[in-house]
Order: sequence, then C-alpha cells, then structure tokens
Amino acid sequence: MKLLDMTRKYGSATYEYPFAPYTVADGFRGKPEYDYDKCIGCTACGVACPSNAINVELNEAKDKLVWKFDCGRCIYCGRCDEVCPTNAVMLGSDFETAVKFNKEDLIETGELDVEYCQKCGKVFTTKRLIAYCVENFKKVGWSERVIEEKTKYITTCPECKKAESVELVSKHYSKGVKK
Amino acid sequence: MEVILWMIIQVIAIALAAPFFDGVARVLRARLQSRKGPPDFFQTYRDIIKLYKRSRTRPRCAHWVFDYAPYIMYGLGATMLAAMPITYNSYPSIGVSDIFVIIYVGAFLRFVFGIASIDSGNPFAAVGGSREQTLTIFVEPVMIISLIVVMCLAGTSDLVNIRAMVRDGEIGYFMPAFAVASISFLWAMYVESGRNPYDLAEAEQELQEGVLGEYAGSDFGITHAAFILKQFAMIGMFLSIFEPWNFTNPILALIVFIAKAGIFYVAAVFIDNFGARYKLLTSFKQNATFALGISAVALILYAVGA
Amino acid sequence: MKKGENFINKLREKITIKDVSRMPEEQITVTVDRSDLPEAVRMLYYDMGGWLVTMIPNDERPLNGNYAVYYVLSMEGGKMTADDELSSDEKCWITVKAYIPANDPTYPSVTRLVPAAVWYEREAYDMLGLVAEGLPDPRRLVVSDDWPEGLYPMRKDSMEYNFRPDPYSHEEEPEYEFYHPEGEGLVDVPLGPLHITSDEPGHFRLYCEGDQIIDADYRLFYQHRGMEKLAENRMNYDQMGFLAERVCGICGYAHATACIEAAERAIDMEIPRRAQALRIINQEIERLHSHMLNIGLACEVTGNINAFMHIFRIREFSMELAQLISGGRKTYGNVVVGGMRRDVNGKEIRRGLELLDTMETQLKEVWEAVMEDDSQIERWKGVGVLDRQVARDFSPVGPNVRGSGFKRDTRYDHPFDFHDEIDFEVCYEEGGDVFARETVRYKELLQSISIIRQCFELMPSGDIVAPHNRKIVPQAYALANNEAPRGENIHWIMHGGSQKVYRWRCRAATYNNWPTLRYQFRGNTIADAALIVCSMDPCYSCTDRVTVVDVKSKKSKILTHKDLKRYSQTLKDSPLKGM
Amino acid sequence: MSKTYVVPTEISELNKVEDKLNLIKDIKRSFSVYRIDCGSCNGCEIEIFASITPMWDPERFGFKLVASPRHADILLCTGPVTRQMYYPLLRAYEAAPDPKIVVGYGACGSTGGIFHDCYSTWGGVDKVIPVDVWIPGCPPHPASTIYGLATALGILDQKLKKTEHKDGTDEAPKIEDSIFDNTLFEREVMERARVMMGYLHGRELYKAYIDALKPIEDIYNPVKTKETLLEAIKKEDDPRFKECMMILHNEVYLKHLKRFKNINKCHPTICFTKEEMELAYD
Repeated sequence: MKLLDMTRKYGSATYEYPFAPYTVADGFRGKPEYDYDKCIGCTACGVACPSNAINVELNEAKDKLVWKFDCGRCIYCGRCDEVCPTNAVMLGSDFETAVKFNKEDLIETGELDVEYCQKCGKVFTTKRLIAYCVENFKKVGWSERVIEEKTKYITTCPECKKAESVELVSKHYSKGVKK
Repeated sequence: MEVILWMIIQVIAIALAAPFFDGVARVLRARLQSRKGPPDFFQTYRDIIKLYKRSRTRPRCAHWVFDYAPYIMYGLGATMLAAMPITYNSYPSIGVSDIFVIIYVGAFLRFVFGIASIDSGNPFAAVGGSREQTLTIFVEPVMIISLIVVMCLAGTSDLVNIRAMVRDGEIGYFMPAFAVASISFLWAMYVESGRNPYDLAEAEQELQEGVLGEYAGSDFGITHAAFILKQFAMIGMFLSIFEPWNFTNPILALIVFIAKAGIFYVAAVFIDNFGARYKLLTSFKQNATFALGISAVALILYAVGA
Repeated sequence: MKKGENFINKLREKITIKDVSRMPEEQITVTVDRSDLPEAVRMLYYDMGGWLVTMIPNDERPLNGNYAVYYVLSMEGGKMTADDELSSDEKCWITVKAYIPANDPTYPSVTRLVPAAVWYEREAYDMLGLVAEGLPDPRRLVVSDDWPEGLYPMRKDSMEYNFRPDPYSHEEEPEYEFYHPEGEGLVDVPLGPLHITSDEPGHFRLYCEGDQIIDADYRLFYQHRGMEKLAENRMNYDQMGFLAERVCGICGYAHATACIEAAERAIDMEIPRRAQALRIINQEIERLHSHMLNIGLACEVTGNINAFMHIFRIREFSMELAQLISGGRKTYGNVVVGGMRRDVNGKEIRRGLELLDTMETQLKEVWEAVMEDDSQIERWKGVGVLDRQVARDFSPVGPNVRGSGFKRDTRYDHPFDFHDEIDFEVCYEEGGDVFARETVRYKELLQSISIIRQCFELMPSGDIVAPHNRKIVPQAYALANNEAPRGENIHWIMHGGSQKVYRWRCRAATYNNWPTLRYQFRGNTIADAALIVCSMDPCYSCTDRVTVVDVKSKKSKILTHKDLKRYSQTLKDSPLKGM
Repeated sequence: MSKTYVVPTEISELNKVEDKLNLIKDIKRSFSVYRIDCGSCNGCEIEIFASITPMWDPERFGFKLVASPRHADILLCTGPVTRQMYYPLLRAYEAAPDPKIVVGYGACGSTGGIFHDCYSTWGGVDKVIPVDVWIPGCPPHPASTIYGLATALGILDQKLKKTEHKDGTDEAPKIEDSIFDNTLFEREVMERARVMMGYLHGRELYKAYIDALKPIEDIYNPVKTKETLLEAIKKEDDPRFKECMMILHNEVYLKHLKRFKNINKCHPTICFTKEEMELAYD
C-alpha cells in the first residue's frame, strides 16, 4: 500500500483552474501578440512562419497590405518573434485561445498603407517600412547626401532595381570586358 | 399485499439512493489518486439525468434483443432487489425471497446481458459478453456452495426465515461452517459487483469498447442503473444472511440497510483502486479456485457437523 | 587503415564494388550493381554484424537519370552473445547504394535474405513505384487505401505536393486485405482504428482461438500526412526543423535534432559545445516524459489507475522542466541549423536541478510501490516476449530491443554531440517481456536524470549558434542518428539548391519495431493485446504507417507469391500456419 | 477539396444551433468526451491525457473520457484528417448521439496546422464535418484544454474576438537613440546577444547591457565604461548574464570603439580578463 502513503504524503495536486486564474511559467510560448502600431509590413514573419499561420498579402483592391494571423494554425514556434525587426510580433503568455461557433474569431488582421515604386508606379511595399528605414538612416549618423541617395534606392521596387543594375552593368561591360 | 408494497418502496428508495454512494465512491477514489474529483457527491445523479436527456442511437445490425435488453435488465435488477427481505423482514414469508429465485434471476440477467452484447454486432462487446459468461462459471459454484451450506444449516431456502434464524441466534458465526461460508460468499459478492481487479463485467480496459459499447443515451443510462441495482442486490443478499441485525420498523430498516450497503459499496474503493486487474484464465482462475476451496471447506465443516 | 575499410575488403571478395565514397568520414557509401544488392546487404547484416537502420529510395532522375536505393547498415556487431560486438573504433555506418534505371524501375528484393527490409521495400513501391522483385508481401503500406493506383507521391514529376485525389464516398471505403491464418474456430477480433487504450489510430486484426491470440495482422499508417514531400517543396531549412518535430508528438525533439544534424553533417558543420549540451538536455527531458508516460500507461492498461495517476503527477515535473528550458511543454521549437534558438540562464539551471531532485525521489518511491504489487508484476511478466532471434532478424530499436538483452543504443554505438563528456550506462534487461521493457525504461529514467544533471553542471560557456558561413552543397548527403525515447531515429538528407532539401528520409524508431509485434502477440491472451502494444511504446504517427512481415521467425522461410496464390486459390495449408 | 461528405439531413436537423445550446445546458456539469485521432502527431493525445491527470483533473466539472462514440456528448478531434482516417472519422461522427458538439483540437484539428496543404490530409476537421469549438495550440497546453472545454460549456467566457486593425498612421515606430549616436552599435549588440543566448534571453541580455551603459557620461572612455559595467554586473545575480555581458563588452563594445580610438583591446583595464569571466560562475 505504498501508493496510499504517497497519496497521503503529497496530497491533492490539482490546480484551481478554471475556477481561479492560472499563470504560466516565465518564457512560456503563448499566443503571438501583434502590436499594430509597430508593424512596418516587412513580411519577415510571413516568410519565416513554418505553418503559414501568418500571411502578409495585398488586399483585393491592391491598395493595402494586410497582415493576417490565423491563431488556429499557429504552432507557437516563435519564429515570427525572432525575425521581427521592430518587435511588433512577440509571443505572449496567453493560452486561453479557444473559440466557439465562429472560427473567424481566431483571426487577427492589420492593414497598412502601401507605397508605390517611384519609377514604375507599382505597389511594392508599405509607407511605414520606408518611413522606418529613413528613420533608421538618421540614427546611424550618415550625412544628408547619403541619406538622400539611400532613400531614393529604397523607394524603388526590386524589379526596377534589377533592371537598373542590369542597365548599369551592360553600360560598363561589353562581352565581359570592362570598357 | 403489504409486503409487495414494501418491496416497491424499497426498490424505489434504493434506486434513488444508490447513485449517491457511487458519487461518494468517486470522490473518494479521486482523493486516493491525489486529485480533487467531482465537486460533490451527486455527480452520478447528474450523469444519469444527462444520459436520459440524450438521444438514442443503435447499430444498424442490431435486433429487438438489443433494444429491449436494457429494460429487461433493469426489471431483473429491481426484482432481485425486491426479493431482499429488508423492509418486510418481520412479515411472514410469501415465498418470493427465496435464494433460488434470486440466483435464477441473477443468472437470467447475465444471460440477457450476454445476448444483448452479442446482438450489438460489436465484436468487442461479444467477446466481453462471452467473458461475462465465463466469469459466471467460476463465481456461481462458490456462491451456490456457500449458500447451500447456509440453507442446510437453516433447513430452508427462504431468506426471510434464514434471516430470522440468524438474528435469533439459531444459526450464526458460532458455527464454523457458517463463518467460513460467509468468507467465500463475500468474495463472490465482491466479484459480482464488478469491481477491479475482477471488473471483467464492463471489461473496461482490455476489451475497451466493452459490452456496453453500443448503448447510447437513455439505454446506456438504464443499463448503468441496472448494474448499480444488481450490485446493491448482491450486497443486500450478503447483509440479509450474514449481517441481518436491523430494525423491524420498515422505514428504519430501510435507512439502516442503505447506510450499511453504502458503506460496503464505498469501502470497496480501497480494494478497487489499487493494483492491476486480473486476467481471466490465470490470476482470476487461481483466485476462484482458492475461493472454491474455501466454500468447499465450509461444506465439509457442515458435513462433519462441526 | 581507415574506418570501415575491413568491411569493404570483405565485401569485395564476393561482390563487384563500383564506387566507394565517404561523406562524412564515418559514413561510407558503396555502390553496387542492383543485382548484387541482396547479397551485399545480407553479408553486411549477418556475416559482419550489421543492423539495418534505414533504406532510402530516391528519385535521382533530374540528377543522373536513375532512381537509387540506399540501404544503410549500422555496423556494430550482432550482439547475440556478450563478445559479439565490435570495438567502438570499428563501428561505422555503411550504405549500400544501387542505381535503378528509370525505364526499368525494379530491383531484387533484399527481404528474402534480410527480413528487416520488408517495410522499406513496400514503402519504396508506394512512394516511388520501385518494384522489389520477390518481395513476399507486396501489399500497400504507406499511402491510404483510397489512393489511386499508379500515382507515386515521391516521384519528382508525379504531382504537386498539395494535390489531393478525390476520396470515395464514406460508405464505400475500400477494404484493406488482411492475411488470415487458417484454422477451425478462429475468431477475428478487430482492434481500432479508434480504440481508447491506444492513443492513436491503427487497425489490428487479432486471430484468436478462445482467448488466445494465434496470429495478428495490422494496418497502420493511418497518420500518413506526406511530410517528406511537403518539406521538399514548401519548406526551407529554417522551417524544416519545425516540421520534423511534428513527425511525432512525443519524440518530436529527437526527430528535429536528427533532421537538422543530418543537414549539418552533410556540410560538415560543427556546432558550439553549449548548443550540443542543450540539445542533449532537451532530448533527455523528452525521454523522461515519454518513459513516464509509457510506464504510466502500462499500469493503466492493466487497470492500476492509482499508479497511473501518480506517475502522471510526477510526469508533470518533467513537463515543467521542459517548459523551463524550451518555453513549451514539448521541448519544441528549439533547434535550428547551426545550434539552438534558446539558451538557459543560471536561474533556470538552478530550478532545473531542483526539479530533477524532486522527480528522482518521487520516481523511486512510485516504482517501489509498483514493484511491491504482485498482481501488477504478474500482468507484466512473461507477456509479449520478443524472441532474440526475431529481434536480430528485424533490427528493432530502443527499449524494445534492450528488453531482450541487446546492448543497442545509438548514443553508445555512434556517439554524437556532447555525449563524449557524459557518463551513462546502456540499460538492458534479459527476458524480452513487458516487465523487462518497463524495467529498462525505469532504469533509463534514472540515467536521463543523471545525464541532464551532468549537462547542467558541465554546461560549457560560449555561443549557442554557429556562425553562418557555410554554404549548402547541392547533392551532399548525410545521415544523422538520435536516440529517441522509443529508440534510434535516423534522418537522411540530400541537399538541394537554394536552401532547400532534395530528399529527406525520416525513419522513426517505431518503424523498426512494428514488424516484430506480430511475433510478440502470438500465444498471449486477448486481454494482453493492448498491453503488448503499449509496452512496445508504439508511436503510430512516427511510422506514418506499417504492415506485417511474412517471414517465418526462425527458419526465415519466406512467403512467396506462389505460396500466397496457391493459398488464396485452395484455402488449404496456410503458409502462415505455424508462424 | 472536392467535398464528398455531406452531413445527412437526419443528423443536421438534430444539430441546429439551438439544439446545441440546449445540449450545452444539459451537459454543463456532466459531459462525456470521446477522442478521435484523425492522424495527429499524438502530441495532442498526450496533452489530453496530461489534462485528465491529478494536476488538472477536469472531473471537477463533470468530465468523463468514454470508450465509445455512442456514449459521447463531445467529440474531441485531433489531427489534420489524413486520407486514411477520413472514413473512421465519419463513422464515429455518425455513431455519436445527436445533438453533439465537435471540437477541433490543436492546430491540426482546427485548421490543418503545418500540414494544411499536404497531399495526404484534408486540412482540418472542419473541412470534413461541422465543428463547433476550436482549441488552438500545438499541442494545446492542458490549461488551454481546460479553458476550451470550460468555454464550450459556458463556464468561462470566450476571450478571443476577430480583430481588425485599420487606418493606422504612416509614421514609423519610434526608434531609440543610440548610445554611440550610431544604431549600428545597438544592432551589433543585439546580434551578438542572440548568438549567445537566443532570441528570447538575448533580448533580455540586450536590455540589461544597454541599460547598464546608459548612465555612462562619456561612452568613449573605456576604463570608465568597464567600471560602470562591472558595477551593473555585480548587481546581476544570474551567472550566465554576467558572463555574456562581459563578452559583449569585449567583443562588441571594444571593437566598435576601436573605430574611433586607438586602444589596446586586450589591456586588462579596459577589457574583462579570463579570470574575471570565470568569477561570474562563483
């Protein structure tokens, strides 16, 4: 009857939850918390997310970038937290995530204004991302001229940048020889 | 006539009180496992009430046997219980409370249970049902031999009379045969009540989907209740023969009986909760052989007139 | 002489070897002609003391126009007797590789000579359409019963990874063909796929005479989700680890490390010592909670609910430890190529050591209590015996094989990571029954506690991620091993271009354990069926799915097509009789 | 997915929302749960098991795990519904008495999780049968499980609501000023901190380190900086953080300073020596 002794020794082990709150351990990987004001729409989280719980896509009208998180698909790995440059997505300690009757309740979205390429006029990123980069340039201590140059660079879409450098290279090289 | 009235009253009272003890047993079991368990002693009532509210489903391949078995089983359980001379112990016997009647009703219950499970078409239920029959083969002889000893000592098979004799000290524990028979009967009663390690009745784990597997909703509730009644009937039989001291006032007798039976029911948790289940053909067989040995000793003791 | 050279020389005496390559050093690949394949594997397996650890069928048509099969053997000695074991500097991996031309995707079955290969060859057919000629059991293994004939998911050009053929109407679910033994009065008891004692779906057919099981057949892989294809298409290396974790909910961490380490080994990447120690801690935590789970369930299955509850109560300490170290109850989300994602700080180490102490005391108490209970031990002893010869034939792993007295543990045979600085004992027991397996698990629990304690105490300082300066080399491949709670997990990775994997082959511990189950069932009563399955500690999802082997245990008689055909025509003299 | 299973009318008629709300009232203090593993990795199964053990004990509010779908009020479905489990799932669904509550448990059960578009799965329970409650998590913590069941029964309130953020500013989020007037230093500190302690503890380390440097008036004075840092390190009680802060000083701060000043990086007055580092663990 040693088991009986153990029961007597350790007593009831039951937590009060759900009749009293339960606090999780420090560093618990709970539901990712989204801070809309910090999000710059860089899509790093969307690219990193192994289960595609976070998707960052243009809306149908192609005038907003939509950050969309489906809590039901999240595997709580924290990759989004790890890659986010502004800490806009951080894992919280929330474990009370169940919903009933309406699956939409699991979804969180954030819309950001988009920026158009200064060359071709196509949508390619968000206004906030550009503003964030410019802000960062200022903090690095670069001169006005450098900042201006870099700002111009980042407001061009990748396709145009590619075309530009191809043009640049072909201007200087012909048949693999530098002119 | 009055006897029949009392019979009905005692069945209803016990049927209403029994889930309470099941609830107590559940709380106690939870405490023994270092957890809290149900919030109070009334959980089994809630479970049964809920089951009555649920709809029924039945397997496509089942027949009428499957459909009516729960009611028949409940009726048989109630009959067994009614046959216990609890409230009407001071009335003259009307011949219903006969040991043979009770044994036959019990066997019939088992039989219904067996065919219902086979009829459900679930192979697990079928295996479970057939085990239940095998179990009977081991338990019944022990029970019958113990009872034969008692009947021989008393010279009657009528429970009311036996009971009166034990109470009046005509037969009793001073007779070694009676004392030994009480031990083997206690074992048989425990096994019959379907508790661990002998709970092959519901075949909870090994044959998980078990005998009751295919019953749903109110059918399941009734079957469940029938089993609780049967367990109380078995305890009642033990109490009537071996522990008959009680009031003659029917109401008081009923209360005392329920309390005593409840204590037995709840105390079984201590045995029930520890250790592994027995296997039918190894540990259980040995166990049953041992019990059979004890009952045989009782018989021999009677024969030599000790 | 280089490691493994002696085996290759011996092999050369009988077989023409076309090519030998080493990458990395202790993993040798020998290329042979496909007709020599069975003999080469047999020689390595039985003559030189190898164990089959995995087989990788690969679609290399985009690379060289052929399919290829890789039979990987762990050379460690037969271990049937005490001195039948190689010394640690001789132990190595040998891969036998054979090309299979694209226009004729057949090869001679190795199963006829080495029974352990049976599942691999069946899977090779399911996934790639490679036909093993002479394979005794050609039934489907991995893909679902409603999967269209002739569509092989792992072929590079067959389909998109998210292509879903239409299912049948649910009333017309296709039936799987079970092999029946013949005999009077046999009852066919189906178990599962939804059955409460097994947490997971698997379908067993127990053929019983009275209460006794005469034979069994099973259909598993109810959980085939198609991860390998998914990883090759949707994922990059940063995401793959998280997918590998979800091979199995219990030994997920072992899968993730094995998968990531395969990728690291293929490019010869050394990870920091601190990360190595952390990996070991996580892996041992996993063993703690998994073994406690299994011992608990082994009590529960026999009806000992009280012991089950206590063991699970103690198990919560290991979950707390996991939460402390990894932030989740499953030690998930920690491994990345090059190291770890999460460090432990001093506070966590202190708390961790406290938890280990509590766990150790209470574990000892509860085990003592269980051992005191004769009815419990009686239920465990002599049940589900795994015969030593059957074990040798089928290369089972983990506590399953260690319970039959084999000293097989991949941490000891092929040490990796931080294991070189840690003292630990390989726990093994004679007997081969449920009791032996549970005892092995209990002893390993104490070992794990000691290993974690040592890691905490020896925790090297420094980084937890290696510098990102290595490029993925396309077509480089390597194998990584990890001792999961259920036994050794083997992952094999061939790199592709652009940070992706070309071929990922995951072989979970239970995959090697399933085929022996049938032999363990025989002669036991139906009441013990669930217990036997439980004591094997199966991980249904690990295997993604399985079937039975038709090789007669001792005489290794093979069931040929002809036998089967004759049997199905006459229904007489079952070839399964007496098995 | 081309959905071939249509819930038969006799089942759907008994499973309207009001029926389910009535059911919830009936089973509030006594409910039976049947588990259906539709091809999960079994992490969820183990967590369900963990949540019926002494620590969590849902029997407190009437939970009972049953062995047959016929006894069930709630079907707890885990896994992304593999092709092979599709048929057993439907059989179990039809066998359960009506009305019934179906719970999609875990990331896979809710939405298919990481396997949502795999060829051999159907991507979540709700793609096959109607689901009423979703309990996300991979696997859900036992507390999440308890919460989910309590929410389903109306004991606790649902917390999560569909959230849509719109019409925010186009301004960039605030960036803190650099200690060196150059955020590249902070970036480097962060990077090094993460290599040593991972993203989570690395962030703490970064904060502790930068906070320790903030009171320094002349950041270009390495001797003073070291002294101030040492003070902060003494107050820190975690040896690993102590050690890592010293490494940050040696490897990031001094390297960065070298761009502005000609210093001897190994001089004991400005860098932490090996002996000092070892003291961290005493």
